[in-house]
Amino acid sequence: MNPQNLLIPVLLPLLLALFSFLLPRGVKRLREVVSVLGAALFVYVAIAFFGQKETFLTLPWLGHGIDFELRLYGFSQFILIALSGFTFLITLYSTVKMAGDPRIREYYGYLFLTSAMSAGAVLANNLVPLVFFWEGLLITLYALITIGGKGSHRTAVKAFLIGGFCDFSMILGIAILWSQTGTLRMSDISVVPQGLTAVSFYLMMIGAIGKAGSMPFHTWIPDAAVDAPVTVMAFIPAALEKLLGIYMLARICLDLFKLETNSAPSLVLMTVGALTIVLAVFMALIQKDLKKLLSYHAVSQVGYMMLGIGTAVPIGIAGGIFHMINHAMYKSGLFLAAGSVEQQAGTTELKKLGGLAKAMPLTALGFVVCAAAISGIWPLNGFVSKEMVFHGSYETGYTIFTIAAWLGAILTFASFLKAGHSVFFGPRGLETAAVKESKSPITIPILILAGLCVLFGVYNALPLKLFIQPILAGHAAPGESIDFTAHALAVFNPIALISLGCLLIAFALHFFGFKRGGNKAYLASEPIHRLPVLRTLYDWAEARVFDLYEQGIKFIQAMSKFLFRFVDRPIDAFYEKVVVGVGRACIGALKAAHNGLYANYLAWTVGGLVIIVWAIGALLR
Amino acid sequence: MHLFLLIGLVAFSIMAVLSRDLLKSAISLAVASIFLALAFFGMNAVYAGVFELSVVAGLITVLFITAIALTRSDSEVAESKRHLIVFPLFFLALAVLDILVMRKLLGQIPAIQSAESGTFSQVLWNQRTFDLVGQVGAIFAGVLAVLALFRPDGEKAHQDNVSEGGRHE
Amino acid sequence: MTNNIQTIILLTIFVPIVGSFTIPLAGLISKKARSFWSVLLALATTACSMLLIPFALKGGELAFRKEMAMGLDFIVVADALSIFMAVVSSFVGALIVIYSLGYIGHEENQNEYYLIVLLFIGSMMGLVFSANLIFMYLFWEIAAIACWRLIGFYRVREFVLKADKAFLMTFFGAVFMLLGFIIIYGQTGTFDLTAMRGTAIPGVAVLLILLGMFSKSATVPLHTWLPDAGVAPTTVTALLHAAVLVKIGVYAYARLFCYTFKLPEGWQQAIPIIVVFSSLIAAAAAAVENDLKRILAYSTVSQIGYIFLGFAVLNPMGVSGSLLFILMHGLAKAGLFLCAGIVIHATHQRDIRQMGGMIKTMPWTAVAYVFCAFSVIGIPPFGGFFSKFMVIMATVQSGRVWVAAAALFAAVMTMYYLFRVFSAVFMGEARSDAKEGTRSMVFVVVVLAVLSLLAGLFVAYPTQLANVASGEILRWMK
Amino acid sequence: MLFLFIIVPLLLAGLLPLLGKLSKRFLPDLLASAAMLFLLVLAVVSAKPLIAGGGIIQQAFWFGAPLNIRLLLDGFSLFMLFTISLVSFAVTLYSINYMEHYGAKANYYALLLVMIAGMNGLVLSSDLFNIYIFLEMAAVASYALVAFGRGHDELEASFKYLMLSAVASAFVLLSIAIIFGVTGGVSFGTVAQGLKTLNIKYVVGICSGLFLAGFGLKAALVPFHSWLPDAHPSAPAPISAMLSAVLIKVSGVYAMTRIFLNVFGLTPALTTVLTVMGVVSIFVGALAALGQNDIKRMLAYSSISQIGYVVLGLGIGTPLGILGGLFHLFNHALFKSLLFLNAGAIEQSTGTRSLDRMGGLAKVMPLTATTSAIASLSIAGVPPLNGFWSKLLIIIALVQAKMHVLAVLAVLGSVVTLWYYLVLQRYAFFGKLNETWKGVKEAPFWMSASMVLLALLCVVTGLVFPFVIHSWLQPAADVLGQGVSVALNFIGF
Amino acid sequence: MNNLWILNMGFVALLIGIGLYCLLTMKNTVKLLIGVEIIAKGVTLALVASGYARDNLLVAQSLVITVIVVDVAVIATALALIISINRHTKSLDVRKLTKLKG
Repeated sequence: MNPQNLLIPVLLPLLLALFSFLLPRGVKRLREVVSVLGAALFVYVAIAFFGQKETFLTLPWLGHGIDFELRLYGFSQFILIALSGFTFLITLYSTVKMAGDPRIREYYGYLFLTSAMSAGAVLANNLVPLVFFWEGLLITLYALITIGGKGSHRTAVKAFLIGGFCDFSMILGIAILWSQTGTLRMSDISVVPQGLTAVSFYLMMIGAIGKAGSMPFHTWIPDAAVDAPVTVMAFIPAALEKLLGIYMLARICLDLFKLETNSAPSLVLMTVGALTIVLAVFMALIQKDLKKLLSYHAVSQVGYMMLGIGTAVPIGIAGGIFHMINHAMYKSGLFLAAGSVEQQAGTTELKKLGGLAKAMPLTALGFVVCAAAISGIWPLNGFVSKEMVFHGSYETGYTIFTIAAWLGAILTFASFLKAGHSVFFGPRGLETAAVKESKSPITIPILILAGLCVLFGVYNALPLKLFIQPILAGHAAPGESIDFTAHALAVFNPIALISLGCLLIAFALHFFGFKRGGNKAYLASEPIHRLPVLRTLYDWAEARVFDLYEQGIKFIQAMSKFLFRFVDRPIDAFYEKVVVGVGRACIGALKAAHNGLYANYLAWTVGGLVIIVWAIGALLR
Repeated sequence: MHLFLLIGLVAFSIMAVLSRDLLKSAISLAVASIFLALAFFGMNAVYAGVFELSVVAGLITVLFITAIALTRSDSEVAESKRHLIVFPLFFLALAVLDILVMRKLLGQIPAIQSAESGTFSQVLWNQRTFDLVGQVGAIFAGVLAVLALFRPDGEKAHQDNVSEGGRHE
Repeated sequence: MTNNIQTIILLTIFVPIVGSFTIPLAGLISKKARSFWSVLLALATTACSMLLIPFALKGGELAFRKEMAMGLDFIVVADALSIFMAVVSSFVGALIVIYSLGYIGHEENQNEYYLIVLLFIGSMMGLVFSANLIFMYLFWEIAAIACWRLIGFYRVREFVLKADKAFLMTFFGAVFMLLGFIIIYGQTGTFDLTAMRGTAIPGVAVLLILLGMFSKSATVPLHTWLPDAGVAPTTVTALLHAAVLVKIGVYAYARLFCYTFKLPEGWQQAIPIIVVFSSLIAAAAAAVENDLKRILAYSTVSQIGYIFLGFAVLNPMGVSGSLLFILMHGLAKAGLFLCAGIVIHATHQRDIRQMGGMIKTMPWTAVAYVFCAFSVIGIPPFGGFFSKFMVIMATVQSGRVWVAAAALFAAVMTMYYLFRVFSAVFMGEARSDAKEGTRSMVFVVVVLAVLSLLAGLFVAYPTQLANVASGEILRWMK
Repeated sequence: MLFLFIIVPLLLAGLLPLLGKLSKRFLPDLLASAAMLFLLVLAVVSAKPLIAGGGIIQQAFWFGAPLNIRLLLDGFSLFMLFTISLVSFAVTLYSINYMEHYGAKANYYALLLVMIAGMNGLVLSSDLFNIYIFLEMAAVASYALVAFGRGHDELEASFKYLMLSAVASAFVLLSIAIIFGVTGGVSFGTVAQGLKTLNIKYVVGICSGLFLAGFGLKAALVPFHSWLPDAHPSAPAPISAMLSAVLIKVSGVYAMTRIFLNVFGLTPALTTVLTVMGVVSIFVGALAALGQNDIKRMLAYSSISQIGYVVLGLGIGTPLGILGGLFHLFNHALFKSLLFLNAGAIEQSTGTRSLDRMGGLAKVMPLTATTSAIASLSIAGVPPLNGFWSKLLIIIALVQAKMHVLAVLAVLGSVVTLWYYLVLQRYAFFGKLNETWKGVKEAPFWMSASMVLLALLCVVTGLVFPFVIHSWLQPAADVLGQGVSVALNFIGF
Repeated sequence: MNNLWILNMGFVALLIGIGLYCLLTMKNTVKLLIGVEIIAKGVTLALVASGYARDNLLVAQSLVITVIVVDVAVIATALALIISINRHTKSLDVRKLTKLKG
């Protein structure tokens, strides 16, 4: 394949973006049509790329080893397909959902810019172009969130700052890596994380998991869920950022660094993953807004991926990556479904919704399938990937992580029972009486995604063999099996049984809560919410005590105030007060001395003479 | 004899300083001048002596007395009486210091002895001619100065009007 | 060839300097004539300096001299470093002159304004091409005079006070720098930079020279004049300071400590720490301040720290990064200042707490602001990203991980305060019905914003020149 | 022909009061200006034979008979003559307009001419006693000139100046008497020869001290400076310019330098005392100037400070230091006279010297403002103006002489200098126009002309400083650099 | 001879000391001028003594004459000043002459 073609995945969306920007606001149809067709073409390109030989493109750029290098190989082909697919689906969905938005022009522009940047980041084979595209995504993220309207700006800034922090960490990590390895070409780097390179690993890991939205860099996601358009949520935090973040994490753990099982970096990664699973899902459980609930799950699921990749065991890694693609599908589907509900009912608050299944059967169907997939119900894709992660973590010997993952599974299911129950079942809310099914461009993406969930679950060999095995091909120990299809849907092994048991517990929990809450589904999580210690913690979380961003901003403010008051101002005061003061004092003394008395002046003269004569005498000696 | 004259000179100088009446001071100064002139005669410096006697004891005293007369009517500045106590102490200290220093210097300082010949006028005209130009200039300056200070008041005296009060930073 | 280059260099220096004094004459004819003449001079300077680019790209170096008394020869050196600086500063300077047409159009003392600005550009040209310490100082101080007149342009008491403060502080630094030069002279017996390459100089001289550079480039602890000066004058003046003037010290640093002298080991270690500290403190101050222009001025101080850092780590990438930084910061900071100018012009106040919601009424300004802010923060694909990135990379490469971390933290702070401003000014509740600025004003900021973006997209071209310049450093370091 | 330097102004001074009766204004203006121009040309012309071959000693003639008036013209004296003539020419031009309202122009010019004759004589003399007498001649004229306005301030200032000056003269004369007593002569050659043969360093030390006190008072070095801030502001502006720019240098610095460097020979002890006094003067003068509200008083203190630089440079005694000191002397003559003339222009236009009451005068007096800005920057040592180069040379010399502390102080001094000149500029010119002065006019033609002339000289001297150094300063510095041998060469004549 | 010179110089010092005392402590401007005169006397004595001691009397005398003439000019100017001041202030007190200060 001609290396120049590698630029197509970047340039095509870029052109689409420019088209959208330049097309006057008045023109309506054309924009949507071109966007959908362009996105379709993008998908076509991605599919055409699939299976191509490994291809490199190198263009001179900045010198100093900083070249514009792209590389197409198995992993990036896979991500590219996913990326283009999501772009297409979201574009399609947006034609209806975003119609009439005053900033529609920018919306499509940013959407395609995001695609272009992501494609660039995926294809980059040099750390600098990688950072270039990677960090550039901040802009589109910022811009897309602000499209949400009033109040969204604050969230956008929050997302921007958090993202910026993570990206700067990554830059530092890259810089250290470069200083250690001497090259910026990703395909040439492979080091064991020790000493400085370990620092580099952690810093780059922060960049990757920050993008993926892991704890503690997740806090903008729930906020954005409220403020940003739901398509944006479905596209970026749910799909794209996971794709990119976990892609990057996988690259870091597999290519750039040789991550050893149970080494410190591995354990750190697993710990963060496990914590993310548990903590985020606890937060998700008690949410009373569908979008917010979904967004916390978007965080929680990242934990599985990190946990999987962090195990550094082939099955774990494969599970993590598989979970990434699965999550992108069902979480997008869920968000889109939520968007559909929002579109029709005008709200996503669980309390106000209910019994929509009849009115919106297709949306409900999509939602239920995706929810089942995320909860890990046999034989959907979520089950497969989660099992792989459980296995992987179990293989490391640290069962604690597996237990955390199970705990997450319980609560995930419980919260989705609550969500699905509140929205689509039970009594119909009064305010939502006139709700109808959404238009086909909305339902089709949802159903496609739901369908894919089923497909990837039942025919798990398709993704596992086609996409994931090639990634692991070069990394697994020789002789180790990397074909996981055999027991992917196997139920009769201890781990799978425990997992299924978890689902039962979750069901019991939900039922218990449902009854306690007076048959109100949205109160089903209250028993857990009200548990003694948890309640306090929840209260704190509501007050954003655990929001690293809020604390960070407070820290920055405090530190700034400190530095300003105690360093900058004193320096200025030195010039304004001390220097001027000393000057004044001297002036005062001199003014007092020149008192106009002749005798005084003469005394100086005579005294001066005496001193001079004495001085000369002394110096002559 | 020389010593006596010098002591007289110093004594009358002291009187000129300490006297509380300006006129007496001026006259004491004139007397001191006379002593100095006599000392000059004693050192064979006749011309200097004559000049001292005529110009300093004469002309300058006249100038002083005129000035005193012109300013006397409305200005009596009483000098403090402390001088009668302070001055002797000062003088004693000065004298002691002086004697100590000079005793130490006795015979200490080498010098070049020169023997000159000719008359005073020869020396004055042939060696120190340039001084005369300076003298003329100085006299010019003095005359012009007095003229400038006592010029007719027809043209207004320049009044400056610098306002008092400090600058504000 | 050589003669041509010589002529062009001399023209670059003397066209603005000599031309500046003809401006009052043009002013005698008419206002139009004067404006036209000023712009023409500025453009001619830019054109002259740009003519040198091919020469620089070939890695050419040219030094020639005019003999004068006592080692005070007028020596001109043209290499990639000086040509890069000349092009950047004359370009930004010319832009500023053009923009002044609109901004200054209604003020008094326009003759003086254009004279001084042109003189300033000329002194900048003279400075970058001088290879004699004394002549560097000379042009340095001419720039200081220009700065003094410009800050006090409105003649308001408080502004004139700030002008005096700026002049005094920079002069204080500069004369001590001169003393440092003289100490070097005492050691080497020459002021000729070309003859002193690779000379090790005593630490005291470094300290004294750094005083000058830090004061001119507004680095902690000699920075406080810049925020003050930023408050006082016209927006254009503030911009001139932020975009061009403060680069003088940085350039001198590069010329002296990267290309000529060997620093003592202790200073080599200390300087990066000092400048990062400066960067952090200024960022903190910018995060606390509420005065729009002061924030931007502090931001300049903070970014200057980066430029110093790139030069201070003494490796080619750092030098390249810093040179790029000079360009990118010049464009982006200019844009920010001009946006601030439009906002202040519209609202008649500078306190960001009193503003809000202006994105509705002035969308173009807001977008331009964000673009420039992105560039200053260092977000790709804007130009600022590359320069900042290269500086960080170079810092880490030289083994100063902590310094790089602190610098990155300063970048995070930059994000914070620039968006704090953006939120306060353009977002939230509208507090006044401020209108978008005039067409020309908006045009200007948009152009700068777009330039910031283009500089990022086509970063390879300026980098080429910067790399030639940084390649030379290797030669001298050996 | 050197005698013309003295006799022309002196004769004219004698004539002017008589001519003044004929024509109150025109004739004195014309004659005085013509005389000054003549002297200036003469100074330039005299340079030719000098550059051709070393120092010149010329004898004056009286109707064909040789008189024992030997005038010494070497590089140093020529340099001083040129400076004196230049400044006095500018000042005379300025006086044409400025002295109108004082009246008694003829008398004024006569005094000015006597003062110039005295200074010229001092510079040309080769004899300690002649130095004293011309010193007195110039001084007496200057007392009268300071008191010329006859207001209270002028008289008070003049009186203190006179009384302190008289003591200083007595110190000088006492020192001459001691030298005379030791060496038996007063001419430079004899004294230098005598001191060379005798080993009397303590006597020379005492005499140096006396000279330093006497000439130091004339030059207004701290702590002998106290009369200057009173006297210089009180005089009419052109006289202030003359006093600050020339008189203190000729009767103080020139005399001191000539004696110490060419007759006594500079000893390390003297170097230390001179440099320390210089630095102390710099700071006392500068800091005191900082606190002034009266513009001329500020300038007067500034003179003290700048004289400090001159003495500092000369005191180092190295060729470069001497060069720097002399160059600064020349530069200071230019810009300080210019500044005083500016102040005079302001005073004449607004009637005030108080900085408080001025403000934004640049608008109504653009020429004055521009020239004043140039002079201020120049005096503060901002390149490319002349003051910078001289300070640069002095500081280089200090560093080369390993006097690093003094170098730092000298540098700091120039920062303070800039400080108060910025204050001056801020209060007087740079700022909003004070409403009171809306109707104020720019200075009249001759005043403006002389200010522009000096300002141009400041700029040009800065730009072509190598030429200035080569043609005027190097010969002067060479003379001083040769030390005692210069004086020893005179014996033959 | 040398010792006589030293003796004379001793008296010169005394005279100058007295003159300075007068200048430093007296209030009356005319008195101050008398102090100046006393110092001048001391200096003339010094000149003559020097000439006498070194057989240079003729030169010394010509110097003294010049000094005296100059002295007269100075004294005349000073007295003129004093009289003018007196017209302004109606006083001879030097301590009241402190308008110029600072």
